[in-house]
Amino acid sequence: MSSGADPVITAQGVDLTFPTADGPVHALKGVDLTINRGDFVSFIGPSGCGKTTFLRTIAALETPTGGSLTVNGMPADEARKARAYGYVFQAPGLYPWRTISGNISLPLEIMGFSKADRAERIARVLELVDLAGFGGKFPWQLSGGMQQRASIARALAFDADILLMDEPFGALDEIVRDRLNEALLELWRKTRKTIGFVTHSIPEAVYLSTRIVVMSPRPGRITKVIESTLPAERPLEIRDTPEFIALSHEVREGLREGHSYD
Amino acid sequence: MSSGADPVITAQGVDLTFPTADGPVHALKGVDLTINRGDFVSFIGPSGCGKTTFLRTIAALETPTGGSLTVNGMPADEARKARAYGYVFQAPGLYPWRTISGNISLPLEIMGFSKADRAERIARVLELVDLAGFGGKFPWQLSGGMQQRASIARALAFDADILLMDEPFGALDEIVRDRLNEALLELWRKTRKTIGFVTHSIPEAVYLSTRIVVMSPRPGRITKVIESTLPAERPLEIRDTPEFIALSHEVREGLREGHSYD
Amino acid sequence: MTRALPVLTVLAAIILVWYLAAIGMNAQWAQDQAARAGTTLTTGQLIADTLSQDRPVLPAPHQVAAGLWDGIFGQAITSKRSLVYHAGVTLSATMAGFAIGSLAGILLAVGIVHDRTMDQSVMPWAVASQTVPILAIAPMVIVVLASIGVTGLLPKAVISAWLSFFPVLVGMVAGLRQPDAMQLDLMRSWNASRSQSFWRLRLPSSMPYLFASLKVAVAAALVGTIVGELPAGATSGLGARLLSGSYYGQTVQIWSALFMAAALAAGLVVLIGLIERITLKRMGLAR
Amino acid sequence: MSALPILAVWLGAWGLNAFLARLNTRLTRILVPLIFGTTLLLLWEMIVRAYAVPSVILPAPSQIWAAFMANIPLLWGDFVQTILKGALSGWLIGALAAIATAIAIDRSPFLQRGLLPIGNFVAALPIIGIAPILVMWFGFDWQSKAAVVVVMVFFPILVNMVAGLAATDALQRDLMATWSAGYWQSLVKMRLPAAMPFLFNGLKITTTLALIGAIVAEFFGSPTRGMGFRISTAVGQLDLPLVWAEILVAAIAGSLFYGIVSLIESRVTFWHPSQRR
Amino acid sequence: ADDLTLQLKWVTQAQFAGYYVAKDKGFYEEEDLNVTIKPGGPDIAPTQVLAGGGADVTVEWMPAALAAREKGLPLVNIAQPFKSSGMMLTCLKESGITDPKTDFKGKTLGVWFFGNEYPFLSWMNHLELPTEGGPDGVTVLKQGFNVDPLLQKQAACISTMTYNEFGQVLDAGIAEADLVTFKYEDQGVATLEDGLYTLQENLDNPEMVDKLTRFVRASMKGWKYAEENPEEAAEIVLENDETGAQTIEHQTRMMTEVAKLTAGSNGALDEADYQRTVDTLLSGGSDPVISKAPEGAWTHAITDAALQ
Ligand SMILES: Nc1ncnc2c1ncn2[C@@H]1O[C@H](COP(=O)(O)OP(=O)(O)OP(=O)(O)O)[C@@H](O)[C@H]1O
Ligand SMILES: Nc1ncnc2c1ncn2[C@@H]1O[C@H](COP(=O)(O)OP(=O)(O)OP(=O)(O)O)[C@@H](O)[C@H]1O
Ligand SMILES: Cc1ncc(C[n+]2csc(CCO)c2C)c(N)n1
Ligand SMILES: [Mg+2]
Ligand SMILES: [Mg+2]
Repeated sequence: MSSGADPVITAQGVDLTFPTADGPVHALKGVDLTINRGDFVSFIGPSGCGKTTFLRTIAALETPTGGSLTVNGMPADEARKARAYGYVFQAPGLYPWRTISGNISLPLEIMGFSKADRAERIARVLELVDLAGFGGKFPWQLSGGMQQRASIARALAFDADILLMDEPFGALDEIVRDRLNEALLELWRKTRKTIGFVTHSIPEAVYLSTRIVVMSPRPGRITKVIESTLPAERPLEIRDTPEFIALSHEVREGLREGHSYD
Repeated sequence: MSSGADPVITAQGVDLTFPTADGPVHALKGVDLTINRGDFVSFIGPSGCGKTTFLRTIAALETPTGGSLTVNGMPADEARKARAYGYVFQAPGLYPWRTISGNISLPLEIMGFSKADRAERIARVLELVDLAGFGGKFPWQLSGGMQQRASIARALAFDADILLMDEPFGALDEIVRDRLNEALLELWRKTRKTIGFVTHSIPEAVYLSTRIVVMSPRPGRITKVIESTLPAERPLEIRDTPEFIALSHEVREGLREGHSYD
Repeated sequence: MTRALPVLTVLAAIILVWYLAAIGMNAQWAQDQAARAGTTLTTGQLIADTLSQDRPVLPAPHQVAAGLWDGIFGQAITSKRSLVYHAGVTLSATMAGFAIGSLAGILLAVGIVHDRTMDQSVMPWAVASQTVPILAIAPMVIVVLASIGVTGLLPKAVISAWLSFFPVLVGMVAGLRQPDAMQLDLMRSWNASRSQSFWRLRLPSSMPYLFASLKVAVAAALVGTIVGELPAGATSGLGARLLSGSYYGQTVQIWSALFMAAALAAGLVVLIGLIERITLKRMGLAR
Repeated sequence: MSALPILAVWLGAWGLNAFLARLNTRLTRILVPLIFGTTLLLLWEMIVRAYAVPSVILPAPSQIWAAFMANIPLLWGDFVQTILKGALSGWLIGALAAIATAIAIDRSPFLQRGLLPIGNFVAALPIIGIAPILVMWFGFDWQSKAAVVVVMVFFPILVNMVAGLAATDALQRDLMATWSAGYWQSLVKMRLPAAMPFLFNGLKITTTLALIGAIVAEFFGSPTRGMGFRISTAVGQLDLPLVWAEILVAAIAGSLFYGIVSLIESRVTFWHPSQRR
Repeated sequence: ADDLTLQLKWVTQAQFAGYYVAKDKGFYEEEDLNVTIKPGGPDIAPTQVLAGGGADVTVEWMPAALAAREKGLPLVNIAQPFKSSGMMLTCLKESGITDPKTDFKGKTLGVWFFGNEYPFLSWMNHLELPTEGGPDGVTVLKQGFNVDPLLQKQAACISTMTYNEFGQVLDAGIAEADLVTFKYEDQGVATLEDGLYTLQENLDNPEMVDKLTRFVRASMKGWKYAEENPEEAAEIVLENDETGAQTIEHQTRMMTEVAKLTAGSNGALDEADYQRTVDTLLSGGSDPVISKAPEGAWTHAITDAALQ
């Protein structure tokens, strides 16, 4: 279901090797992938297979040691300087000395948005993640789920083209996670952002994505790319449908192949 | 499938209130439950519903403020002193200054097992959790999954009647989790221990348990007890069967009822 | 109340032990005196004498209390005999040294966190600097500084700065390195400049560390000042007071000055704790 | 005129270091601080010579080194008197007493709440102030220096050790409870090992304190040897190179002392994240 | 007025009454001088202060001054207000010491260091007593700021000045009858104390010589005034004491005792005294305080001019 053909992220033969004390670690090896505008791509794979590394490479937080990677037609680092990315980590990573509004405001301050513009954007994204009214609270006054929504709001506030999320819901319980999955899907439908999403949960990957990228470690590479056959409209109940179960099964099989105990 | 009728843990109207600065927190309210010898009981419910508290109460790490709780026919605290419990927490909680063998040896030393007996038991449980050969390593030299298995081995080493596990696999990725679930089930079949198991994952609860206890917060109470209709023999593929899906659905519905946003 | 009770109990125990020690340590002298005078003392007389000597080996608590009272309230604050006056002299040099030391510590820490050359060059020598027995060479330092025209309050301040910069340096380096990789990466993903990262991330996250080390540093600064005053020209200040007390064998005066100094240190630490609470609260870091 | 070469040396050395620091290998991590230190010494020598600073104010490093080499037996005697007898014995006694006290009050929250605030107050005391008193009590030989050191190091170690004994996390304690471990069992097998990183923190801080305490206490009365005695006597005789040679001994001894404690720490607390490589 | 800084050897006390009186009574002002008096302390080396430029003139004991001269610091004595030495060794009678020649062996003696140890070392040399301890020598204890070692019986004898520490011993309640004292004067090993010293370069500067002349003249006037009015002098000293630790009784007594030492001097150095001091210091056996007789270590130029 690769909608249209407007490639935003193009990776060709991307290699990444970390030099460590115990010799080089091949975190990524010959990764080819094209992500088009409006795609929701999930990365799934066992621990240490390079999911995080690949996401960081896209965001120019790491530099590939081989291959080529362009974002919006330019090198990733230029895209970073053009502030093309909103990045969300597993932990909310909110600054405890700033209120929720202050946290959302931070990247806007750094990027030099005017005060009025900032206020307007903060209000809008708080609304979007259903946190209107909580702007004045400090992070620790909110539950984990609310904090994570705030951190998503922060990544959305400056309207980056590309949203990269590294296990954003990993630390939350299943019910809260369900709610946030629904909300994220809704948000993606509204904004049609391009989303790269790392997860360990098969149902989450299947439920959210237009495309699921299965990765395998030593060295980190893509072993399977599964196009979702699910419709764009996805109530939570879709997870009990045979289609969903079949997709899950396919992902699990893909995973099993490249996996060794730990 | 409550096998036989040999009650090991009997809770009647158990209340537990924490006095806090902001007033009392009712963590448990009128909890009635009987667990029989050889049962595998899972506890599931939203965050803060009292799962951990209930497990801790069984192990006499908390004292109920009301109701009665007996274990093996005696008060929980006496059962604790009689060393009736093996407890596994969400985090491995290995002592970093001891090797894996040293960690497993620790409760044995405390309970006064002879040196030869200790060595024999350590070897046996390491084998059991598939860690033979790693006894000499320190905890931080092992992956998270291996550490968690070591902590299970530690809880098994002294052959307690009752195994209590509080989200033991919460921090692991799905594939590793699957493996450990299989292994745990196998172990339970072999030893027929009584197991109390807290989890956030519906499939995990359904896959493992003979009985699933659904809890709900404010105040923490049991809202539903679901008897498993699955056979004792459970290959991983059982999770794609309609019976499994139906049970999952039932648990999810049970959960949804008692849940409010965050 | 529940907090005061244990402290009071321990305090009472200490005072009791102190009295017993005073009796024990001063008894020899009382007996020698009696022997010289050719009299003998009853136990009652002996105890009364040990607790009221002019030059006791160990003054009794009430003697020290009286000395403190007299030193603080017995004279005009501007009098040279007033402990408040001497505490004021010590305090001003302490504050100057503390300010210099903390500033140096903070600046060095900023440099060390941002520049690898500085990190590798400075840190080992900062540790080594603290092994120099600065207290032992304090008088010399004061003379040498005077030879290049640094006189008055500043030489003492330099010694207290030397002692106080180190805890601040260590604490600040830890504090500025507090932000984890994730938080730094976020900054990078927003393409924040170094100074933006510093002012908006590193500095705020270092605050709890800064205050913790400031508390250590201010106590060290006070010790530095007192030592600066102690052997290096007794003019004024608590150190001079200690010295002259020692010189004339006036133990009560020594202990009074000592307690005054401890109270000053405790007061300074409490004050910084207060500023810490207010600052962290306004930053939303205190819960 | 003379400022120019000094500036040049400084800039040159800094440039070299900046280059080396970027390489960041094991060798350069040792070289960089060495070059920095050597540069400081070089600058010191150049300044003293260029501006003809009298040696009674500030001797040049070369003079200090000469005095050091010429007085090795004397310096060794002072080292034994002050560091080995005074500082080391005091430090050991103080540390043992603090550890024992920490364990003793560990079971009593009442005592802890009572002792620790007072301990903080005493620790804030300018301990050098009690040096004359201790000299009066314990005589002028090394025993009084050791006593000063005991008082100086006791509370920092106590506070750290108390914190260390409380440093086990709830999970580790709960595990012990589920095994129904007794007080001594959990003390020996859990809380003492867990306290080690804290204890060593206290031990490290107090190494330099111990040296300073032993040296300064000699100002208030001493036999005719010891580093503090020598420093003050040599200043009185305007033998500044000897003074600085003693300072050099103190710095070397202090660094060694600190280094040895750190080494033991890395052996004992090898498991702690800060020690893992 | 011309500025001049005087560094004292010790803390503010009647030992330096002459200078404080001269300042307070306006004698310096009369000479058109603006004198700053810097008190010393137990670990201030006055000679080092002079070398560092922290003072123009200093009060110092001759042994220390000559030793500094050998170290390359060209100190010159320009006046000697103290005629005789006030130093003595004070022993407890119960220690059984009656004769220095025989009884010091095996005893512990308290000595001031920091440049004040030279007279003692010379004396021990005369007695041929090693100072390294042992049964045949004496054990030396670096005496701190006070007379405690004697009171605590840590030492058999301690160093005292007639005008200060000796009084403290008496104040502490030990009767004179329980003490035995040995004055350095009486033992023939007295060295000159409390002279005025400046650097040679100052004497090569006529302007400075003039200033110093006026300073010495006014100072001697102060001393003579203090000798005659001990109580007033003590009060003046007290006013100048910033520690607030001194008492009037103490200072009055000190002034009375100091007056006995200054009485024989008009300020000019007595060559015979100088020679005796040098001889005493030179006779230091294997480890003499000075190794050769100094040249140009004193001058009469200033006093000659001042006392005309
Ligand atoms: N900075 C680094 N230096 C050295 N090795 C690294 C570094 N970052 C990652 N690695 C290694 O690269 C490999 C891939 O790591 P990465 O974090 O991308 O895995 P992941 O798929 O995100 O795993 P997880 O599911 O545990 O988050 C791992 O073997 C890891 O140890
Ligand atoms: N020691 C305590 N003091 C005060 N309140 C407590 C304490 N322990 C738990 N609680 C409260 O009791 C309630 C139940 O907590 P519990 O840890 O049992 O929940 P849980 O079901 O295990 O949640 P989770 O899934 O997050 O682990 C919560 O509201 C919690 O805040
Ligand atoms: C530590 C110490 N060092 C030296 C002296 C000796 N001293 C220098 S000036 C002077 C006159 C004092 O009244 C004396 C005795 C001392 N007292 N204490
Ligand atoms: Mg990752
Ligand atoms: Mg829980």
